[in-house]
Amino acid sequence: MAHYLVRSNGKEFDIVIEKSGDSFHAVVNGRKYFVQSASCGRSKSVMLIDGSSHEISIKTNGYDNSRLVTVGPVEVELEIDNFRLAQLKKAAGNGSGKAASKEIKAPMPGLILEVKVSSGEKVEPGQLILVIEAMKMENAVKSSAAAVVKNIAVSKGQSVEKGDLLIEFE
Amino acid sequence: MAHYLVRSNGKEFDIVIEKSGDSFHAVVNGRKYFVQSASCGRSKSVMLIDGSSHEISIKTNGYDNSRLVTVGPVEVELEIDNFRLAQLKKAAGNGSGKAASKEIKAPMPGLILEVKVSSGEKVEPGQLILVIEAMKMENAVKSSAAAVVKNIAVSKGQSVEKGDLLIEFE
Amino acid sequence: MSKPIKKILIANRGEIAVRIIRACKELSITSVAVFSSADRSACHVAMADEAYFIGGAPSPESYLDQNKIIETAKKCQSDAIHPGYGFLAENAGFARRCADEKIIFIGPRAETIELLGDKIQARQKAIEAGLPVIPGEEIDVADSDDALTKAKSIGFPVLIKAIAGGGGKGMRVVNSAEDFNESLIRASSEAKSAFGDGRVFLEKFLENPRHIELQILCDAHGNAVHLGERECSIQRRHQKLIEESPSPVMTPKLRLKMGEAALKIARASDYIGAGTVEFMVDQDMSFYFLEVNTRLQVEHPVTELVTAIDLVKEQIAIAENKKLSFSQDDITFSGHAIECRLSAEDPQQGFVPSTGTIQDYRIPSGPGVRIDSGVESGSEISVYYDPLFAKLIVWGKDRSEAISRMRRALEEFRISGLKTTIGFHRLVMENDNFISGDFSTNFIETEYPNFEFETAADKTIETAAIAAAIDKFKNESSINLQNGKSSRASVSNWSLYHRQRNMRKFTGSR
Amino acid sequence: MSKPIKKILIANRGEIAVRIIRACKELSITSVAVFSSADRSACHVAMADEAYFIGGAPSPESYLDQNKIIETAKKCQSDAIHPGYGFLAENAGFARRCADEKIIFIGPRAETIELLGDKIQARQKAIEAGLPVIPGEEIDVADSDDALTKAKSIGFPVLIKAIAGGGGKGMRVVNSAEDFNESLIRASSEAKSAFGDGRVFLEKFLENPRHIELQILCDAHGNAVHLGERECSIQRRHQKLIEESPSPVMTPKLRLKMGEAALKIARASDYIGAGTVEFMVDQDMSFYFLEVNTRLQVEHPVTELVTAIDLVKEQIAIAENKKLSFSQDDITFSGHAIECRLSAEDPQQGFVPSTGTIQDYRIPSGPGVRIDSGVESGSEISVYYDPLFAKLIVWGKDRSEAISRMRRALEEFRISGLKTTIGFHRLVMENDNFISGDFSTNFIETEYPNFEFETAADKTIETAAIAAAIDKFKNESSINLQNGKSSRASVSNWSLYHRQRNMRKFTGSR
Repeated sequence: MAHYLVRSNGKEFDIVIEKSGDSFHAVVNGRKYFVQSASCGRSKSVMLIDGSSHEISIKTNGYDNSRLVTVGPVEVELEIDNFRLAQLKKAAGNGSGKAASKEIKAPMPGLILEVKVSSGEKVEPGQLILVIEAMKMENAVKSSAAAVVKNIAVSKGQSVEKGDLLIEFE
Repeated sequence: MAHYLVRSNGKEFDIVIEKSGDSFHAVVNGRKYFVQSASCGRSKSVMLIDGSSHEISIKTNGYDNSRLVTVGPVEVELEIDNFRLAQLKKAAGNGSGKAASKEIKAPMPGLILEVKVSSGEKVEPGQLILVIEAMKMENAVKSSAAAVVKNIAVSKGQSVEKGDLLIEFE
Repeated sequence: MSKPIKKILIANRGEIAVRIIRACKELSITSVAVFSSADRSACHVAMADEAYFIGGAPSPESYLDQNKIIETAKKCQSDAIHPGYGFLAENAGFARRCADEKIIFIGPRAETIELLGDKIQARQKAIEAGLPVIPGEEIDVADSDDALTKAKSIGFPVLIKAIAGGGGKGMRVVNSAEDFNESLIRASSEAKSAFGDGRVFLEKFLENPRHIELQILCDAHGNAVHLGERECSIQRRHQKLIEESPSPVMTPKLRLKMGEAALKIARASDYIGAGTVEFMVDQDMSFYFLEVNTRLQVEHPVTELVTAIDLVKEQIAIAENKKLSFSQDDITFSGHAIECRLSAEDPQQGFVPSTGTIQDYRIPSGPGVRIDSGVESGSEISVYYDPLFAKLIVWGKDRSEAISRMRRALEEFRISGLKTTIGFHRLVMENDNFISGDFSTNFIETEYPNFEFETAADKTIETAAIAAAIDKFKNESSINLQNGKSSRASVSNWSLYHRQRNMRKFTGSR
Repeated sequence: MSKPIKKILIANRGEIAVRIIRACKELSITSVAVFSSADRSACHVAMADEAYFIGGAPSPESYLDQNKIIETAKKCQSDAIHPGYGFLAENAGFARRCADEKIIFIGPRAETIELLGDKIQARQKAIEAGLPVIPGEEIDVADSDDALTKAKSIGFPVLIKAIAGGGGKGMRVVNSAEDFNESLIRASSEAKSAFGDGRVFLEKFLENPRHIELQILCDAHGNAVHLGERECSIQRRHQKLIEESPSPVMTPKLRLKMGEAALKIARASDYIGAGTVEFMVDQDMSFYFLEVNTRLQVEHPVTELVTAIDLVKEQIAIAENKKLSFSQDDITFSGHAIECRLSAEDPQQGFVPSTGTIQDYRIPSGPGVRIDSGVESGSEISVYYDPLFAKLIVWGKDRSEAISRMRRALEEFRISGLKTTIGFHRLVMENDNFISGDFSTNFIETEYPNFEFETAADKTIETAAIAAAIDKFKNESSINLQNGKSSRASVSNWSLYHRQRNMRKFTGSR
């Protein structure tokens, strides 16, 4: 028997798994399911929950507790912890609530075509900040809020990878 | 540069491989080819021989020198050795020429339905020896030559795997 | 009055279960798979909306277990059961049990299955309906002397075939009186084990006949149509390997006559559902009634491709008591379709079954190609079930385009981990007699006696040799690098990294 | 006189190169691929009979390098070059160079490409041929005041579009005078970088129009036919996402009128080859000439599925100087076809391109499904080329069957390693306005403002959570076993083996 806490997209699932012969009982937020699971190939399996069939594939992000679970054609990102560990983490109260974005990162890999702001400039919401060309399309990157530009990390003609820092705000 | 001897289906290929930039020169039984090879995924590659395109996949039988090479949709089994090693092997003259078959092995996995001979019995070429059921079909196993049955390794109702010993002759 | 079906239990596995599940999904009908212990992660289980375990790997413990299947259907509240082909598809007792349990059996009525499943009665019915039949009669297996006398009076070669069942099981051609007795015993024993009925029938064996069958659809309101023919002469041991529509020898006039004959026996047996009337056609184009298959055929897709009618959806509509939405005049035939049955068998070794785990499964696609497959990468082909793992069906504007498309599609197919008949089908698509359409049911044994097939071309072997050499060369270079066994005495970390990067480059990884 | 083509160089990559190679294989024409350093192991290289390296990953160094392509064609003795779409497909200079080098360019004559590639000239030609056009005129980018005056006189909203090229590049809708200047500069700059020509045209922007196009085929002997329409209104930023044939709003009468209009401009421009005449259709079903695409379209398969005519083979036949084998009266339309363009883009993040290596690629199949794909497991999607990796095309007896089949096929599709638009297409196939056929080119921005798509259903998230828990449970049990960290103090080798066997059983490995 094992007790897990699974979180995804703001939802929490308290799950107890118990083996039952070739199969499993899963108690999910108090509701009991009969689960059969059979693997097929390396990372795929077929899972039946009270008879409902699902094709499952699970990818682990290396050492940590996050998983990319594919249910049929749908991908779900989630985090799974042993229940007690999750409770301890919560009690420790490691801060939630994301800080407002203080930077713009490259939304895609591409080439910086133009930078339309300069350091120290005050920008309005929706103002054009820069233009990235990717796959032959020009993409306008705009500010989401009023802010003051602190640092411009890229220049015209530069290639960037997805996630590269472009602009920092004060 | 490396020098190999490849054997398949009674044919021998004396092959010298030399790297040339991103590509290779292969001299095969004295004829020179320009070869480009690019891998795609784990076991697949695209190989161009003087521009002719081939989709290649290679499986190795563990430690030894035999390979299963798939060229497009065609499978080719072959053996590859370093040329000098192959020459040494040849000089040592490890016996070729297979001995006549002294046994019958299961040609497929299945269920022994009937054994039609007994130990010590003399059988004629084409005589029915036993019947195996596999995938709902009855398959007659017949003798390929005149022989005397020495040992019957299976009995009616027994399940056999492909390659299991069924009958030994004297 | 029509009654919509909401949930169908598919009492089958493999490609045909997948085919039926696809139809259910497109009709928004809930699909229910059943599975044996060998099929826990099979495609049909993964694809169905629901799936239930019904027993052990051997089919009598699962796919043939009527109790378990009925029980499962009731438990999950299925309105209907689709039996596919094989297993319980032509079991009148099962159809009757479904009726008793108020579950719709998607197939003809039990009485029809019973009547037509018995070759003697079916033959009698055909004679009454005015269909031509091949000379022959039932024989008593126990009285081998009398059986031999009857065989002699019909004249060798004769064909012994099981009265129950079909699909080549319990069937033997006997060319001379000496072989008669053993063949009779084998056929009867095979029939008994396959169908639980050892009775056999004896008939004149036609020389170089064609096997041509007519697809029929009959609703419960007296409407019956035929959907043209399928040419199924390319067979091995009475198992069809390649089917096509239209037949290369068909004429509109002959199709009309055979279609009428097919509908005559359908009407005479109050047929409801999809079915196939099989005929033998001899060299002067006379045709003889063979039998009626009271089920969906393996080869139904070729008809679907030339008529644009979805036979599984029509089966379901008929089971819902709907009227056919078209009449005979609405049915048109367009282009040419060919199906190759792809099996896990080794043609080089007399088509022995090949088992194992499928690796690197890649199906062809593009214009005019359809695959009905029951497997994927990671699927296991076991000894328990039919070795058919997929059907490759192509459509072309004419036979010539269909053949060249089939060739192209077979070349694109990739599967490893076991032996298959794909290479064999590629040979047939290059065979002059196949291409000219000049063949009979003896095609395989005439063209490929002793299963002596051409192996890989010399050029292909040379290519494989070069590939193996390049591969070994790359690996040896790579091992040398990894072990630091470079000819240079010392290599700095940076230059090692640099060389590995180069190597990655020339091997094409990016 | 017709001259058979023996060898075709395909000056393209990805799915369209694969599509053309398939046609070549079926016609026994030798296919030659060319490839950049990013495409050494790409599908089109693996599938072609021959393949030659032509340069670096950025397309100007390879797929757009006319010298290298012509040189390769001459070196390997190709009779003909098929340009696919994009790259050099509508480059009149390249077509002319092929002609000079006596290589057949599979496409219209250079003069036709030149004439119709220039939106101003094409518009003039259309007006002369009697086709209705949208009010508008060319503007001088440098004289922004004059441009704004012209925009105001046409009346906002206006559409700025590049005179050269197409495919949504260099195109901007401007709703008010304030935004005009910046949009004009952006559009012109985009046009200059994409087509080397910054000239733009201004026209009245129609509210809620449909984009409907007519496929034409014209041989070199004066025979011209149209193959019906394609409805291409489902677009994002002027890039088509979903196409179908017939259009849900088409009537036989309108098709006749639009077909006649399409053939008028074809005749007026001495068109030879396959082409597409694009129209905007407004809400009262008036249609306006938009442009002619002098090439094979991405969406050509929907026409192939409803007409059973292979457009690539027809292109090749026309290039061989053959007469069309059918007349307008021979062309019939059967059923309904829909295409979804599957792209490596993340719809949740405003359709940003997604790059990476494709894993676990599994294409759907079964009745009525066609995939034109340019990738397979192990393929890399790079930043250098169009993110379109495959097209999923289905045929159904009517629109409703086609939609439910598309839904089924999208559900069967598997791809991992990067984000794709498959989930987005699944949403559209469930969208009431799409299902009713009631949509315009504004569909995407109206239905999915701010790219706010429904994420996974709660039930699906719960299923994923259970799957993760079971998986973790299995792994932890397995680690315990392997490390011998069992709760029992000592475990004999035999019982350990026994427990592992059991575990294999319950995980379904056999």
